[in-house]
Amino acid sequence: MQPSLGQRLIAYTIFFILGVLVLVPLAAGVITAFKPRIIWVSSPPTWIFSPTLENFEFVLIQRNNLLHLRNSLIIASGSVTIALILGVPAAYALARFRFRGSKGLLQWLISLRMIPPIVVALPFYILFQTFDLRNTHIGMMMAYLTFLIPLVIWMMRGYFAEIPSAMEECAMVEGYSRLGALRKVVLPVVLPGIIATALLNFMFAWNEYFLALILGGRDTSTLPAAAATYVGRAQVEWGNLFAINLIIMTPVIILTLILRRQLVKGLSLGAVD
Amino acid sequence: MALPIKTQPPSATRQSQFRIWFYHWSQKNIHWFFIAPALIAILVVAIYPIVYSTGLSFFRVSFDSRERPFVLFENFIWILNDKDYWGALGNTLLYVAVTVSGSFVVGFGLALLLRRISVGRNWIRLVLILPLTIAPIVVGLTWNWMFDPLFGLVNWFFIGIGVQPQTWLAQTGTARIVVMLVDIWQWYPLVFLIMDAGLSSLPKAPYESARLEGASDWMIFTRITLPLLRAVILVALLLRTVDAFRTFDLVRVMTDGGPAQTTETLSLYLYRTAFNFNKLSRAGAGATIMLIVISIISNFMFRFLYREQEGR
Amino acid sequence: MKNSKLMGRLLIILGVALMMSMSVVNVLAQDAIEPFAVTDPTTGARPFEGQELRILNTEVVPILAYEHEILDPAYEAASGVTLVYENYDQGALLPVLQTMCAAGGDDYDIMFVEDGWAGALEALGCLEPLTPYYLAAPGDAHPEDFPLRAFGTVAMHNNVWYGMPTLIAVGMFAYRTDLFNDPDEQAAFQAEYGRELTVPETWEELVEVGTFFTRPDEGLYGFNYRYGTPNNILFDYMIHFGFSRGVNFFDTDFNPLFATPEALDAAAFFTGQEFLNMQPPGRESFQFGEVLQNFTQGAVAMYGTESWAIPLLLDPEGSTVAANTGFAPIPGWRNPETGEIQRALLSAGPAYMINANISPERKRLAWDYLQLAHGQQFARLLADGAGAGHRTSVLSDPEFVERFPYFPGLLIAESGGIGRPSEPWWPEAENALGQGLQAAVAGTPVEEAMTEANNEVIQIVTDAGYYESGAQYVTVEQREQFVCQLFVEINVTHPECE
Amino acid sequence: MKVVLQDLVKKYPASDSIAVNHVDLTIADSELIVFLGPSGCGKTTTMRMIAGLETPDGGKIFIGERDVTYVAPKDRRVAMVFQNFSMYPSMTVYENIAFPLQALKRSKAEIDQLVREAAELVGVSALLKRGVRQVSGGEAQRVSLARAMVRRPEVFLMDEPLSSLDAKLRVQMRTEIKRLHQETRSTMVFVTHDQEEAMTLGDRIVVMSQGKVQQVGTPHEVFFDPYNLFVATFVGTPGMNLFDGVIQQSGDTLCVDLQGYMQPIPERFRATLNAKTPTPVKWGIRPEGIRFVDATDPNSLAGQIEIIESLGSRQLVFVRSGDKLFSVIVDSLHPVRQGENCHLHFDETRIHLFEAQNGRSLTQRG
Repeated sequence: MQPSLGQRLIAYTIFFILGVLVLVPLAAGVITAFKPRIIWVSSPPTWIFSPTLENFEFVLIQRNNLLHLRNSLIIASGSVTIALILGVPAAYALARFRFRGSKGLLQWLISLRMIPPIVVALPFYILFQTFDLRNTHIGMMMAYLTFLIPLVIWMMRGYFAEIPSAMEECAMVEGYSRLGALRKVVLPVVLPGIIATALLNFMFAWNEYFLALILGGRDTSTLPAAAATYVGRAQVEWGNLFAINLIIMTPVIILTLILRRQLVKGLSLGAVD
Repeated sequence: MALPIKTQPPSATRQSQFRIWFYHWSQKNIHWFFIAPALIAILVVAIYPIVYSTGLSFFRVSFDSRERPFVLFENFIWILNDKDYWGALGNTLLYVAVTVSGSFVVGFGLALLLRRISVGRNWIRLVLILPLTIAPIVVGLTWNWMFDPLFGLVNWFFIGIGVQPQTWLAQTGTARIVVMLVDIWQWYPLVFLIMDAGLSSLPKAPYESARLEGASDWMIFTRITLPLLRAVILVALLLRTVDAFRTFDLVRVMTDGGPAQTTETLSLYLYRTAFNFNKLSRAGAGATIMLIVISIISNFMFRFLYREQEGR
Repeated sequence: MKNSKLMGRLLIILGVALMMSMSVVNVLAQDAIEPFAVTDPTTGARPFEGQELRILNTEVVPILAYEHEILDPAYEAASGVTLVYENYDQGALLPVLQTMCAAGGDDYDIMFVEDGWAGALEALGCLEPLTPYYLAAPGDAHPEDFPLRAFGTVAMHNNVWYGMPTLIAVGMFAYRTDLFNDPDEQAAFQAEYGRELTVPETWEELVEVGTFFTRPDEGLYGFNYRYGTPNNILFDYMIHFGFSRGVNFFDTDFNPLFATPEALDAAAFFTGQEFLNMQPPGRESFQFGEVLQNFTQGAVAMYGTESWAIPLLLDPEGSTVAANTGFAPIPGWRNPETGEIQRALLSAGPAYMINANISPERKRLAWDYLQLAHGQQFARLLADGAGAGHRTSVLSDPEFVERFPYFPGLLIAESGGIGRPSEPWWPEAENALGQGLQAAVAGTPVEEAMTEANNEVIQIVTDAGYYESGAQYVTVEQREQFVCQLFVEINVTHPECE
Repeated sequence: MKVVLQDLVKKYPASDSIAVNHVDLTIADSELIVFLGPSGCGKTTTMRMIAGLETPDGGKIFIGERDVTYVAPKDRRVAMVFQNFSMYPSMTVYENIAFPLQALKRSKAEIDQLVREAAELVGVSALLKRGVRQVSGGEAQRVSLARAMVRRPEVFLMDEPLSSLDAKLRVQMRTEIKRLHQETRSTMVFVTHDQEEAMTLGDRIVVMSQGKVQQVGTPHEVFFDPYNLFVATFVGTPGMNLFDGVIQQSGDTLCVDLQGYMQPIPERFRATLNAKTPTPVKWGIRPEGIRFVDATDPNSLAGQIEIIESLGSRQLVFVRSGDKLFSVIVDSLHPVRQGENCHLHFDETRIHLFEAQNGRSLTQRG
């Protein structure tokens, strides 16, 4: 059935309004990133100006945020990879095997995601201190695992539950070990789910602020922590802030663009139990 | 059928007791092989910090003293007597309730609406999920800038339509609303994504038969769509609730709990207690109570979710 | 009765004396530190070559930016040491410091520590006393080159010298010269108020002038202050209204003084409608950044700030009104008896301090950098380049005074400043008081709001056990004595010490 | 290859209730044996233990002479067709069939030949290039058969492979499986809850309930000579008419009293009845064993026709007599009308008697 013209018109109007609400703040921020210092704020806002790259130059070269960009990339992708390596098998087991306490375990896992980061910060610091993990990427990845592993398990469990267990059992009868069956048969099927999980978790890891702030050292501080330094006691350096914002946003948006089909496919794979 | 199949030599009929035992054991506990790595990791990265901070809450630990006397429930009593804690708890519950339901209504509504159109769906989808990709701290700062009473775009929009600009983030009445709206702005895409995916995987048959039976759109929605999507809806709500409870970044950069602490969430309160007032173990006690409250709520949601799943 | 009171005082004096002597013993008990230098002028050897010096710092105020530009390359070239800065915004810096110190971490050698935080960090054993280092290698430090009060607040805590002041904040007042010098404005003001349009010297005058310039239709407002986060609001209230009316934080027995008639009077003015109405919308949430932005974008005629903002206000790339910005002493109260204008300007600010948890070798290296980075030489360079300064020798240098007419004002402010108490529980008390003021701004009767805040502070001090132990609040005068004592120990003379 | 199950026990994980309760069974070489029973009776679990997907908690499994109890599924040389899974979705039909061979590390040419042979055998040669979305449910099930066969397993295991297909296809596939069995002559274990499938396919049928084997026998045996009440009620559609009754001595003969009408009981039960009368029993007769007769027939029970259901060539008639309701199957041409009075005659040879207490059949067995 085809919705009536009026209905479609209303739908498009709503989407237009929402599009404006989404895009205007972003676009205004992006434009400000190219404004010279003197018109970062002005009343009324200035729209015509000769764009400058000085904010980017300042942020990337003078304040050496390339280092933070690198840190962000390493820590976010590393922690997501580890979370997947640890979480996917656990999710598989929770989806496949019914054993005593399996339900409780699942609930307990998702509750872990609710731990306020404040609770985690000091214990982690002491842990880092003890095992000499301060200022290492591995240490930061460990800290991020606190909130990544539960989400990975939670999402992936849904995907595995979707797949009939007969699929890998069949492969096992046909001459493969359980791991072989998982690799050859199950993995290709849950791949969109893994990609969706990885992408969402990457967003969370990439955008994390508090742990990065407290636990990040010189070689491990990430972009969001660096962005906050442009909101100083003295002044808010809007242009520099939006320049670094743009740098933070871009990779995630590009990733989402590339992987959006897998994201939607992956989410629908797991969402329907 | 002429090809000979290589057959393996028959294995020894007498297997050692140990091998039998081991086979049994490994088959029975195979799930632990999969779960153990994650569990061990969680033990280190989550349980240890929780135990540590809960442990702290029974001592008097602060950022201004090296002495750590055991005080049993002193911190808990203190925190339960602190009106700010209750205020923050109330704020958090309100915040969770409003932002979760808000982002759900918007996200689900848009997902439904997207079904009604055909042209430009992919582009609309892409634009709609943009806020999700942006760091909460960036979102907060961007909207701060938008709401600047003198230079912000919101202000200029209001001047444009002839309304006196408001100081949105400075008034107790509006600051709360604005922060929650921005939170919804940031997170509705997550619900949208999940619900969009859920809707796209719905079976067609029930709809066709319902339409043949002359059901109205509203009836189809309440009688077919909602029940079919229940599990998906609960997953979306659970995810949102879990994250809304620990909201920190966004509120911290937008209002830092002000004005008059109307936007101070539990996370911010704990942050203030620990880092501004140096009272680490009080914050630990507050966090412990918060964890208990959250587990009760999540337990409740879980029961609901599982009832749904088992009802199928 | 009398006897017991006497006994109590005796005990307190004994206690204070004991504490002092213990700290002296403490200093003496430390191993003597060998004289050292990062470069040996005779042999050219560089014993610290290849080391890294890790500095925990905050945001970019031009002073610090200047340090990066001028000082760091020179230091690195001379010593062979690599300087590694890590910047956090000021709000985020404290948790980083606290976490590190609570865990005994050695991530940073040099830390940016605000005077308000030092008490807590000291209690965690995280701050390294500087006296032995100064005695071993005095270098360019010249601690006597600061007004006593400023040095006592920013660099010392509990009678121990911990830091080199990186900048000292005092109240400053900026105004738009183009507006004040405009003949039309002058005439209009004359017509309305029957007196000349002058830069206000008292708060009453400021209200008049501010109200005159408040024209929302033109996007112009009279005056701007920050009422944002609780401690900021308290800060401003105390600096500009409280102290000048004779309000203090505590009496000697740590009884808070925020509900006394003078304090309520000052609070009523500060939170009154007259004063609020001449300020731009959003004032209730404004903090340093926003008020600065409002002024640099030409939205307010006058602006109260702190001295560190001066270079930003004069930067033509950062301020649309840079060429039209004038500075004046912050207004005060006219004493009805003497007719004098009473101003009281708070000295506060951060100092670079050495992390006590690093190795002795690194500590010596850190000291070497500190005394250079904030020594007299660099202070002159900084004043020259950024128009900022906080050393007596710089602020009173005739050559600089000519170029930067506001320098003497800064010096007066530093000399008369009253620092915050650096008790570990102070942030909590500050928060309670700030909340009281904010409640008053929001409409709660001033007396009610401040009395409640005052009671909360009493509770906080009680909880901390201060009343029970009979602890004494160190007055500004006492603090000056401590500084003089230190100077005796390290064999320097200060004109204010006799 | 013969399969021997020796005292197999399996407990449900996460609880201690028993899924498979001491099952002893010998499956002969080249036999097609069907496990029949309601869901949850342990038939699938038993099969999964043969496949190695479950480990028994007690007992042993032999395939041929080999003890495979603790052998991993991949090394058992069995093949299994699953109920709700047929094709690996990430592979084409060809890749699906080749999949088990790849595990054996065969050469490409060999694999190709075997795949084509297997595809030919089940009739999916034309589909080899297709993906899972491009084949129908029936075709996918054929693919899974081909995949099972391609490795020449020693034992074929089929777990309700037809239950997800529609009725017509199911009948067709049934025949196909029978044909495959005849061609390959391999041992086949087939699990179903559909007795028609069991009857038509099985050389022998194993009827299971509550984890226990109730009866093992040819379809004929199971139908005409149920060992106990469970088999009697489970097998046959509609089920056997069963009533409580008391055996009485009526002169020389044993009778069961039906509201005054004394139905004689065949002599063959006398030995097992211990000659002790009156004996409470369950007695039963299949609907096919009842005939309509004239009212004049003395060996008949009067009743009234309540409901008539047509089964095509035959019709199912429910007759009420007192408090008992009998189902009767008669030819469609037989004139019956609802509400009509009628007389029922019970074929003595088709009467079953079961012990009232434990439901065991009272038929004497050699």
